[in-house]
Amino acid sequence: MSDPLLSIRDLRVSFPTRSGLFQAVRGVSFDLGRERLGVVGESGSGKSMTGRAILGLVRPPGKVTAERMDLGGQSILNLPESKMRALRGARISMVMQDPKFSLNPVMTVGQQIMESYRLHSGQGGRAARDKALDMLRAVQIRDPERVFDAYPHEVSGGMGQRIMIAMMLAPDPEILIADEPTSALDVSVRNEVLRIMDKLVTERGMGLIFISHDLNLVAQFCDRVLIMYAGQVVEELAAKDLHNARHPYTQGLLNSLPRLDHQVDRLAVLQRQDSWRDQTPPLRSGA
Amino acid sequence: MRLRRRAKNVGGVALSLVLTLLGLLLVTFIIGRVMPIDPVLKVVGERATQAQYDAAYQAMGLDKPLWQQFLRYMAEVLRGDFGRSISTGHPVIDDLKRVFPATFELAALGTLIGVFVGVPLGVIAAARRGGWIDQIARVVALVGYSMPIFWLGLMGLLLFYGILGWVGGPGRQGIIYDGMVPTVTGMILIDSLLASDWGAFRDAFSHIILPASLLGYFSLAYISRMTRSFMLEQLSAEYVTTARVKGLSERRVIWGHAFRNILVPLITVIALSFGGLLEGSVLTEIVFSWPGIGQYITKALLAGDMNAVLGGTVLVGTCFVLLNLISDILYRVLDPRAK
Amino acid sequence: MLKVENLDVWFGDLPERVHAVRQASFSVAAGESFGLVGESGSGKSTILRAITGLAGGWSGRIEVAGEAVSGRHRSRAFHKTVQMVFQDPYASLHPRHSVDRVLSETLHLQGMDQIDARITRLLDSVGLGRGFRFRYPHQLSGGQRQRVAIARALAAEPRLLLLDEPTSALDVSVQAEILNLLSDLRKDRGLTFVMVSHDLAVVAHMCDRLAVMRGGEVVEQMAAPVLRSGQAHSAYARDLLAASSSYRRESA
Amino acid sequence: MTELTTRAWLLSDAPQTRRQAKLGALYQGWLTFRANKLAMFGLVILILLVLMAIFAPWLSPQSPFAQNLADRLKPPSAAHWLGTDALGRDILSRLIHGSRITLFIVGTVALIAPVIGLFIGTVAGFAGGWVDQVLMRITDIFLAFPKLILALAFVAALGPGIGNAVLALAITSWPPYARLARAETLTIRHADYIAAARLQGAGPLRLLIGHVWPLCISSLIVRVALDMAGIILSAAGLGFLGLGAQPPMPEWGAMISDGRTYILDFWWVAAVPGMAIFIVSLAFNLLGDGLRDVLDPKGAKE
Amino acid sequence: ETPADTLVVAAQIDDIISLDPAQSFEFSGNDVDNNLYDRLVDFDPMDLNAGFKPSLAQSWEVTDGGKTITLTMRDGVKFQSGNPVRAEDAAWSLQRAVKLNKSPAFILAQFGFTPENVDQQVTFDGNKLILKLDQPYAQSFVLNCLASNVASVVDKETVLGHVEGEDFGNTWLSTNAAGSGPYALQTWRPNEAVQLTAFDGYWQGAPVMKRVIVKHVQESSAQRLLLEQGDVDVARNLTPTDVDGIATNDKVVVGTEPRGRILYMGLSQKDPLLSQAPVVEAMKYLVDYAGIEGSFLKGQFKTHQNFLPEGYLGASDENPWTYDIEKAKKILTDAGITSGTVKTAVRDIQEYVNVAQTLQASMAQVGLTLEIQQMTGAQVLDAYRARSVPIFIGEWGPDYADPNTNASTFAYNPDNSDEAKLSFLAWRNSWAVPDDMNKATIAATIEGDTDKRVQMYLDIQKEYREIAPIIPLFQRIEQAGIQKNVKNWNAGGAVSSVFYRQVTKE
Ligand SMILES: Nc1ncnc2c1ncn2[C@@H]1O[C@H](COP(=O)(O)OP(=O)(O)OP(=O)(O)O)[C@@H](O)[C@H]1O
Ligand SMILES: Nc1ncnc2c1ncn2[C@@H]1O[C@H](COP(=O)(O)OP(=O)(O)OP(=O)(O)O)[C@@H](O)[C@H]1O
Ligand SMILES: [Mg+2]
Ligand SMILES: [Mg+2]
Repeated sequence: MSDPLLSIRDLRVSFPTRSGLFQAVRGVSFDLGRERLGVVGESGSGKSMTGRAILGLVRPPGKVTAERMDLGGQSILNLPESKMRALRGARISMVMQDPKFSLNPVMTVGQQIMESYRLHSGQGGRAARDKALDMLRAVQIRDPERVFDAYPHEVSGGMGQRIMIAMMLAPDPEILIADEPTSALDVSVRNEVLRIMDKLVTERGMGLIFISHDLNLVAQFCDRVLIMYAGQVVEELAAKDLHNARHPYTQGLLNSLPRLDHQVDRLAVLQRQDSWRDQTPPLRSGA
Repeated sequence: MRLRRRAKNVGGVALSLVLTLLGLLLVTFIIGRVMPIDPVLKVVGERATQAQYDAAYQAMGLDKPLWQQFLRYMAEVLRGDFGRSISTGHPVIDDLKRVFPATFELAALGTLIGVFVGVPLGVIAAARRGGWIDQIARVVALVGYSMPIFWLGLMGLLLFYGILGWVGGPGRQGIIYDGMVPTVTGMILIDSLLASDWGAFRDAFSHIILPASLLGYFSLAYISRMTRSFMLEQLSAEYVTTARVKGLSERRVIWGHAFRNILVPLITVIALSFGGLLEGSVLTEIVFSWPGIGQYITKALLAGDMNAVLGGTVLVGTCFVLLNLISDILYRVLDPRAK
Repeated sequence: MLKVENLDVWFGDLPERVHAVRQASFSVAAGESFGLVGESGSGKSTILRAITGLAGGWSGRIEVAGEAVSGRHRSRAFHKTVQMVFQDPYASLHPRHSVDRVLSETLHLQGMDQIDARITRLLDSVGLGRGFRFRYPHQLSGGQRQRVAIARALAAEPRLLLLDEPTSALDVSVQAEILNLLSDLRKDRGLTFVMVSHDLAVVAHMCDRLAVMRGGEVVEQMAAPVLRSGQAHSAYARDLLAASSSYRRESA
Repeated sequence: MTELTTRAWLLSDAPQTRRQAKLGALYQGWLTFRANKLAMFGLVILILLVLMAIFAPWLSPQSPFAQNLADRLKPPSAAHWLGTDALGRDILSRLIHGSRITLFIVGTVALIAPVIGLFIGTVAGFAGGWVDQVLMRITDIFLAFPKLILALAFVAALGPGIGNAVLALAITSWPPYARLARAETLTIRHADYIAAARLQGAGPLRLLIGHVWPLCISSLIVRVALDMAGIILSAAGLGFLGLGAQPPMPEWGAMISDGRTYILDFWWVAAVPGMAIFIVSLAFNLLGDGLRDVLDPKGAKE
Repeated sequence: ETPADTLVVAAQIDDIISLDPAQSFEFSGNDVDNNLYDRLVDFDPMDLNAGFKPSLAQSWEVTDGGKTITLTMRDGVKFQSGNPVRAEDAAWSLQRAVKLNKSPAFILAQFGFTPENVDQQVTFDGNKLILKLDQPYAQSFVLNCLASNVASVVDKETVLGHVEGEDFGNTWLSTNAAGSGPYALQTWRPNEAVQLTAFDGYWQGAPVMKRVIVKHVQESSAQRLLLEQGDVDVARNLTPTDVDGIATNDKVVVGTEPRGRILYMGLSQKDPLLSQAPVVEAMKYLVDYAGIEGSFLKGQFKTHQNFLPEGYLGASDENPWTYDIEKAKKILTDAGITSGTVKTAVRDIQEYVNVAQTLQASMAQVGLTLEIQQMTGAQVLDAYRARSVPIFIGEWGPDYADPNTNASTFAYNPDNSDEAKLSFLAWRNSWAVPDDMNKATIAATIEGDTDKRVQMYLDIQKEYREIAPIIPLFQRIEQAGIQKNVKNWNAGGAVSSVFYRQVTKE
C-alpha cells in the first residue's frame, strides 16, 4: 500500500482512579489508508476513547501515550494545542456518538455547520451557506432550508445524526472517525448515509474509521475490521472474512445476534474469558 | 395562531404580574400593621401628651378596622398616593422620585461592573478549574462576600479620596455642581449628559465610581461564582467536545458555544443581583452619604414611618417583579428551547 | 389482555399541539408477545406511555385485562397487572438509590411480605447475583441496569409487561442475554409482552405478532413469520424490510 | 480485621449487607472528599472552629467581657494578640467566645432556610400547574421584599431575642433556595426513574421526599455554603434593631459594627472579626465545593 | 476647597421632619429655622452668655402684676417676601403655633394659651403685641420661651396664600419658609442636603456667607475625610477618635461648645430592685465618670450631675459622685442587698450602648446583673412612654432656654398613676416627686426676681441630688472640626441653635 494516512503504534489511554490507574486503551496499533476501517467491540472496550485520543481530546486527568502517532507522515503525538487545532476538523474529523447531546442547543443547525467550514476554508458567509445547504441535501435531509434555521431540539435524533455528519464532512477532512454514526437512524436513511461516506472514500480517497456495534453492518460496509476487547485489539480481519473469524470473542459477538433470516429458540450468549485480556494479535497493515 | 398564543402568554404573564403585585401590597400592608414600631410616636414626638397622641392616632385612621384601613390604603396606592412621609415631611411619592434614581444609578453601574468583571472571571475560572486563576477568583469572590462593606467602603474612601485624591468624596456631587444640572431622570450621570454639562458629568462620575465599584465587587462575587458553576456544567457537555472536534479555538469554544448556553440562567442571576442592589445597600449608602432608597426605607423603618416603608417596599417589590418579567422575556427570546 | 381502540394521543395545548398517535387500534391476547415497530418518532413509546398513564392527553379506548382505564390516574390493581421497562437503562434508575432500595421500595409499595427473600429471588431470576444487591447504579453496567429494571418490573408480579426498546441501548452480546432472559421469564410466568423496537430482527425473534407504525398511525399488523418472509402488504413495511436486510455496497 | 481488609471490605464492589453498603458508600464519599485538598482544608478549619467553640473558656486568654478603659483600642501586641476594642476588651478572647454564637447562627439558619426552600421549591416544581403558580408567586413576593423589613415583621410576631432573630433570618432567606430547588426539580420530574416509581404506585409525597429531594440537596449545599458570610453579617444587621445578639455578647457581626466608628485610626477592631468571618466562610465554601463532588453524581463522573 | 462666599457643613441632618417652626422640634430642623426666621427676642451668637436680647421686639413692658406683657415691634423690618414685619404677624404666628398643637406647642401653652382662648390672650394693637398670661410668670421665663423656635415670626400674608384646609399653611411651611431671617431656604432634600442663600435685605445686615450648604453625612469617618480634603468647612458629628485624628492636622481646628443635652440614667421606681433607696444611692457610685469621660466619650461629654446644663440660669456645678465600687458595695451590703438582676433598654447609639456596657461591668462587681437590650429609638421611646424600661440610659435636650424646661420634667410629677400618661421624665420613671419639690418647681416659674430664681433652682437641684432616681451623668459638648480660615462658628451653645450669619472666612 501507499503511505498510510494515519499510523498508530501502541496507543494507550489511562485514567487515574481510586483503585489505581485504569487503562481504557491498552496498546492499540493500526494503520489507516484510504479505506473503510471498522472498529467493533462491546461497550466500554475503548472504541470511542481511541478516536478521541487520535484527536487529542482525552480530557485531563486522562493521559495518552503512544509509541507513534503519525498523520500523513508527520507525528501528531503530543502536538501543542494550537497545532492540533489546525488539524481538527480540517484534516481529521469525528462524528460524535450521541447527537442529542453533541449539538449545541442554542445555535441553529446552519450556524453550526457553517462554523467549521468557514474556519477551515476561509470562505465567506454566502459560500458557507451554500455549502451547508449542499451538505444537508447530501445527507438526505428533505427540507434543508428549514432545517438550516432549525435548532437541534427541533429535529429528531436521526436528523441530528445526519446533521452531525454533514457538519463534520463540510470541511472535507482527510480522515473521518465516525462513532456509531448510524445507530439512531432508520434503516433506509442509514443506508443513504453510508452511501455518502462510501463515496467519499472511493472518490476522494478519504480514510474512514467506522465505529459500530453492528457486526453485520461492518462486515458489509467496511474493508477491514478491528475487533476490540478491554482496550485492546484482539483480532483484525478483512471485512469479508469476518464471518470466518477465529477469535472466540468475535465469534461470540456474531452468534449473539438475532437474525431475520432464520429463527432460533435461544440466542447464543458470549462467554468471556480472562485470557482474552492479554493477547495482542500480530499487526497487519491496511489494504 | 402564533399571535393568539403570544397574546395568551402575555395575558398570563400580566395576570401573574398583577397577582404578585396585589400580594405584595397585601403583605406590605399587614407587615406595616404588625410592626412593633408605633408610627404615631414619630408624628407627635417625644414630648407629646396623651391627648396629642390620641388625636394623631385617630387622624392616621389607626382606630378603624384593618380591612377598612387596607381598602383605603389600596385606593390611595392605586391613585399613586403613598401618603406623606412622617420622617421627611414630604409626600412619599416625591421622596421616592428623588431617592430611587440615586439608587438606580448606583445599582445599575454596580451591576455593570459586576457583570463585566464577574462574568469573564467566572468563565475563566471554570475553564481553568482548579488552576490558580480559579483559586484567586474564589478568594476574590469570598472577600467580596465576607468583608463588611462599610469597612471596604471607608478604606476605599481613605485611600482613593483621602490619600490619593482620585475620586470625589461622599455624596453624589461636589458642592459647586450641587443643584446645577436640571433634573430630568434624577440620575445625575444621565441628566448631566442630557444637559451636555461635561464638568458635572465628570464630577458625578468621580463620586459614583467608588461606591459603584464596591457594589460591583459585591455583585461580582456572586455573579462570578454562579457563572463558574454554570460554565462547569456546560463544559462537561458533549457539544463542547463537538466544537473542539471542529478545530475551533478554545476561546471560540468557550465563548461561542458553552457561554451561549449559560446566558439564560446567568440573566436570572444578574437580574436577582441587580434587584438586590436596588433594594439598596444601606451600609454603602450610609458610608458614601448616598441619598438612596435603602437608607430611606431603613430610616423610615426605624422611625416607624410606615407610609414611607410601604411606599418604598412597593416600589422595590415592583422592580423585582418587573426584573423577573424581563428575565422571563429574555429567556423566551434567548433560549430556543423555551416554549 | 390488552385492547387499544382508536387511540389518539397528543402533547401540549391546542395551537401548538403535537399529535403523536392517531387512531391506533390493536389487541394483544393473554400470553401473546406483540411487537411495535416503526421509524423514530412514529409514536411507539407514546402508546406505551398512554397505557400506563404517563403521556399527555388521550382519547379512544384502552382496556387492560378487561377493565377500561381512563385519564392519567391508574388504580393499584393496574400497577399489579401492568409494568413497564424503559428504553434507557441509564435514565430509568434513580442515581442515588441502591438496587436493594429500588426493589424493596417497589415490593413495599405493592404490599408484599417477606421482602428480603423476595429480593434475593428476584435478583436470581434476572441473573444478577446477590452481590449486586447493595450496589448503586453507577456501579453497574448498562446490561446490569436493565436487569435491575426488569427485576423491578417483575417485583409486582404483573401479567402484562410493556417493553420500550429494552435492548437498544445495550451492545449485542448483552442484548442477547437480556432477550434470552425475557423469553425465559415469559415462558416461566406466562407473561404477556408488548415490545417496542426498531430492530426488526429483534422483534421477529421475540414476538408472535407485530404492528408497523408510521407517523403516529398503525400502518399494518402482521404475524412474525410474515415479517420473516418479507411479505408485508403495505409499501412502507416492505421498504422497511428491504432496507433492514442490510447495506449492500453494490447498490451505491 | 487488619486495616487493609477493613478498607477492602468497605470498598467492596459487592457489599453483603445493607450496613456494609452504607458504610462503603460513606467511605467512598470520604475518599472522594479527601482527595480534594482544598475541601479538606475547609474541613480542618471548621473542625478547629468547632473545637474553639467547645473549649472557648480554656482557650481565651482573658474574659471576653473584662473591660479596661485605660487600655482601649490598643493595636495587636504581646499582651493582646489581636488588640483591644473600644472598651479595652481583648479582641482575641471575644473572637474565641464569639465562635459559639457564630456557629449557632450559621447552624440554625443553614438548617432551616434551605429546608423551607427545598420543600416549597420541590413541591412547586413537582406538582406544577396552579400549585406551582401559587407557590412561586408567594416566593416572588417574599423575594421582592426588603429582607430587613420582613425580618422585623417576623420578630414582631415572635418576640425579640437572638434565637428568634436567627429564626427570622432563616424564614426570610428561603426564597432563593426555593427557586433553585424548583429549577432542579423541573429537570428531574420527567425522568424515567420517576415515571418508573410512579408505575409502582408511589404517591407524590414519597416521590418528593425519597426521589426528588436527594437530587436537589447537593446544589443547595453549594449555595448555602456561599451564603454563609452573608448570614453572619445579616445577623449583625438585626442586632441594630435590637433583635440580634445583645451587648456584651461577642457576636462577630456586632463586633464589626462596633468597630466601624474607629475604622480610620483603629482599623483592626473591625478588620479582625471581618477576617474571621472571611476565613469561616472560605472554609464553608471549600467544604461546600468538596461536598458537591461527593454528593453530586453529575459532578462526580467527571 | 470650598468657595470663599459659601459655607459648607457636614452634619447628620436626617432628623428633620418639618421646617415649620410651629412643628419643628428636632435639632437639625431648629438649626435651619434659626437662620430662616427671627424671633421676638433672640440670642446674640457673638455673646450667648448675655442671654436673650431684643430682636423683632424692640422693647417690652410688664403690667397687670406680671400677667400682661406688651412687646413693641421694631420698625422697618421686612420679610424675605418684601412684606413688612408687623405685630399682626407676630400675634398670628403665636396663635397658629398654639392652634396647630404640634409637639412644641406646649412651650407656649405653659402660659395658659389654649387653641380656644389664644385669640383673646394673644392680641396686637398697632405695633404692639399683647400677651395675657394666666399667672404672673417670671419675665425671664416668658421671654426665654419666646426666644425658642416655636415662637418664630412667620409672614402671615405669604403663608395664608398656601393654606390647605385647617392646616394654617403647615403642609406648605413644612418644606418652604416665610421668614425674615438672614437666610432664605433654597432647597431641602431630606437626608441629603439643605441649601440656604443669604437674604441681602436682612435688618441686621447681609450675612457674609452668601450660600450655606449643609450636607447630610452619616458617618463620622466620612465627615472627617471630607473635612481633611477641604470639601467641607465644618464637620459637626465627629467621634472622639476622629477628633483625635484631626488634632494633628494643621489646616483644621476643633471648636468646642457645651450644649444643653444631658445624658442621664433613669431608674424606674416600678422596679422592685431599683425602687430601694440604697440601690439608687449605690448606682450613683457605679458609673465610671472619669473613665468614660476620658475614653469613649472623650471631649464630647463632661461629667455633670445636675439636671440643669451649664449655660442655663441656675445651673449648678457640683458633681459630688465619683466612681467608687467599694462605697457602692458597702451601701448595698449595709442594706442587705447582694444580688439582683435588672434590664435596660438602650437606643442603638454606640455611646449609650458603651455607657450601658461599662455600667454592666461595674454592676457585676457588686453582684448586680444588667441585661442590655438594644433597640431602635422608636422602640425605646415606645417602651419608655409605657413606663416599662427599668433602667433608661439616654439624653434629654432642653426645649427652650429657661431652666424650667428641665426642672419641669426631671423634678415635677403631679400624678404618678399609670393612667395619667404624662410626658415628664419623672413620670416615665414612675417617680412620685415629693410634694415640696413639685411646689418648688412651680414656684420658681413665677419668681420675678432673677437672683432669687437662681437660688430656688440651686436648692431644688440640691435636694434632687439627694433623693432623685433619675440621675444626670454627663453634659454634651459639641466638638466641630472647622477649617482654620472659618471664623465665628457658633452652634448655639446650650441655649440655642446654630447661627450662620456671623460666620466669615479669611
Ligand atoms: N474520564 C474517565 N475516567 C475513567 N474512565 C473512563 C473515563 N472515560 C472513559 N472511561 C472508561 O474508558 C473505557 C472506554 O470507554 P469508551 O467510551 O472508549 O468505550 P466504547 O468502546 O466507545 O463504548 P460504547 O460502545 O459504549 O460507546 C470505558 O470502560 C470507560 O468506563
Ligand atoms: N413530552 C412530549 N411533548 C411533546 N411531544 C412529544 C413528547 N413526547 C413525545 N413527543 C412527540 O411524539 C412523537 C412520538 O414520540 P415517541 O417517543 O412515541 O416515538 P417513538 O416511536 O418511541 O420513537 P423512538 O424510536 O425514537 O423512541 C414524536 O414526534 C415526539 O416528538
Ligand atoms: Mg463509544
Ligand atoms: Mg421511543
